[in-house]
Amino acid sequence: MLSANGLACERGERLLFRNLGFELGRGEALLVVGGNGRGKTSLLRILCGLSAPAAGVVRWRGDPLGKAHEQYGREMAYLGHANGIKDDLTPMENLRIAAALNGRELDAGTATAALERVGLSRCMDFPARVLSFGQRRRVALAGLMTAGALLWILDEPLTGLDVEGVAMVERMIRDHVVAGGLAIMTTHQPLVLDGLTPKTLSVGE
Amino acid sequence: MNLYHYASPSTFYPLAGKLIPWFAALAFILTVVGLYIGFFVAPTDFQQGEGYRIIFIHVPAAWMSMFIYVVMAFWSAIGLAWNTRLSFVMARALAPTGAMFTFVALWTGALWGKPMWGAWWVWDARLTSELILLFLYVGVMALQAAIDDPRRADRAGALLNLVGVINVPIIYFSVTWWNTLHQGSSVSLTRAPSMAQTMLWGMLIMALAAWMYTIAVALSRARTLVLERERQTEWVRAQLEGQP
Amino acid sequence: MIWESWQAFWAMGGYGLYVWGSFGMTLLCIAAEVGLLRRHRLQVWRRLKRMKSWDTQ
Amino acid sequence: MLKFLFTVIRRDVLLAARRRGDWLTAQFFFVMVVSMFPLGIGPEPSMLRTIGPGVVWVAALLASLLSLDRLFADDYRDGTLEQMLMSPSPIALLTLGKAIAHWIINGIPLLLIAPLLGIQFNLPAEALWMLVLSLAIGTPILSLLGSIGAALTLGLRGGGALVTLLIMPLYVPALIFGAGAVEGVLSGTGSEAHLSLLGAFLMMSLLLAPWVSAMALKVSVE
Repeated sequence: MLSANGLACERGERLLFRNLGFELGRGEALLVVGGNGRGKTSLLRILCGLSAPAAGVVRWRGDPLGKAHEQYGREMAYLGHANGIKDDLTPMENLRIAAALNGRELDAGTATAALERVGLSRCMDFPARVLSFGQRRRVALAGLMTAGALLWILDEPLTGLDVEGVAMVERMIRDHVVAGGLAIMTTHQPLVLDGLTPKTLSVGE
Repeated sequence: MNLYHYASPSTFYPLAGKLIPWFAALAFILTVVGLYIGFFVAPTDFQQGEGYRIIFIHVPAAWMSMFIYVVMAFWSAIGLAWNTRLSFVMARALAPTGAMFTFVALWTGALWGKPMWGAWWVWDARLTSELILLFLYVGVMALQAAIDDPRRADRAGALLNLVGVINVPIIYFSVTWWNTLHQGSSVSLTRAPSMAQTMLWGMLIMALAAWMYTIAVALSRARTLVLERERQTEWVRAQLEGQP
Repeated sequence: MIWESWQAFWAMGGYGLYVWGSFGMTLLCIAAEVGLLRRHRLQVWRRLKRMKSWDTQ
Repeated sequence: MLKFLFTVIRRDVLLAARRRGDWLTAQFFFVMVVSMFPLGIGPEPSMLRTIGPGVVWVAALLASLLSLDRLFADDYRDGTLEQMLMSPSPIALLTLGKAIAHWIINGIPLLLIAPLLGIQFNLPAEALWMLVLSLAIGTPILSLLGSIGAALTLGLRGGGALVTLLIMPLYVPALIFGAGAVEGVLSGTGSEAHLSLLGAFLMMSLLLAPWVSAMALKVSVE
């Protein structure tokens, strides 16, 4: 479903990687590995369509990303270093506005359920400003669940989470992939996905 | 042999190196001829006396300031459309020279205005437009200087340049309109009362000299930019063995 | 020859300050641009050479 | 499509409502800049009437620029901008919505304050109406063109001053036509031509600016 061919990426004048390619189908996960500064985040941003590769092409359902913008926007969800939530809005407002921007209606019940699942049932009505870093990360994860996307692209999803939070993310990813979804992620921490071995792709030398 | 061949930095660099002396020499010869016509052949103007001789520098500079902005926009558009790195380099290499000519046009305009209008600065439509053009040049250069990543700097500068070039006619129109409403007609700088044939020739030759100068300087600046950007490549390393 | 003497030429019929002020500033600008260009080029050249010698070591 | 546009606008207005301090700063900036002029020039009524329209218009340019550098910067910092760029809707709609929201938040209050400031400058009633009308047509141009500058300077050092440098020259036609319309009332030469030119400039900005700032955003976020 998602395929990448001959990808290359330059930062400044430095060539981060080149001739990178992979195929990912339904029910498959891809773990991108590589040390700091090797271009993992750059690769994920290319896969999201946020930046253009110096060479190569990314295809979703056979169409290059530039052409598939609308469909890809609906079927892909990205969680980056920044959480992508507004500090002045409550977690609930954050989820509902994010959904509306993606062209979906999200009713209060579903949003509440998602926030409860990530363990935020007590802080639903506070502005996100007063939440801790880990809690804000959880809001972003709840957003990921309610996005209803087929492809998840996760950049360091485990940062800032406690042990219980890490287990929750692992469970989330596993459930998503087992249900036929696709997931691409990077992580510096060990990631245990019960009964599921992700493909790996190493970036840089 | 196709266009892409010349668009490759490794071909451009030595080619530009060979061309620069020729354009510089042409600029020099044309300047000498133009100045000779301007100072020794063109007759004294019966209205403005010898003071009108400033047009031999003012008018070509004003033309160049506008031409260069349009040429920059042309390279910017090519760069954005076909993603050719050399076009961005050319657009960037032209900007300082364009700003320089704009400044010269303003300076000579002021020096001409003083004896003609009795003031160093008059809010004349042309001078005002020229001033705003200088601001546009400064904007593009400031934006490019503020961005560290050359790829982003190129594209951002090109976009601003294109927006500017769409706006220039509107700005010029609005300023002219504003000027006619506020002060009626005044002595126009560029319309010398009795444009003798020789004056026209002098001006055209000086303008041509300015073109040649611009090409030489822009190519030279582009060469330095190319050298900096391609420093990782083999051919630049080979070049560094020689003389600057 | 339209000028009676060199003095008349430099005086420009009383407009000397304006005419030579214009041409002088233009010359200054061009000299400055060419000078800066040359200096920048030499700087870049020297820097790249230094970087290259680091690489080969 | 339209739903996306409305969501973007509603979201920005909601966020501005949660941060009223920032919003008030821009409005007071406008009032203060205008009030400084009589102090610097002197209280002579006929003189004030002559410079009034121009002063109010220049202050409006400055006030809109003051709030522009944050147009995309806040969303860029917390990652919501990326999320919006990846939404299924065209990016030009996002930039259009952002510009409209900026106008609602910063432009409309200017329209409401401007007549009060006009009175300080001794403008007659017809001129006050024309001032509001010209600002009503002109301030959307400021937001639209400004969004280009905000997108180009996203995440750069000294973004605010840089936006001013880039965008101020582009504002010249709006300033001339806008202040000229009020001037036309004062001098009795009529304002229709000015207003229609201002309207044409608005149409052009409306058609082009969202595309350009969408491209600029893509360049800046990469």
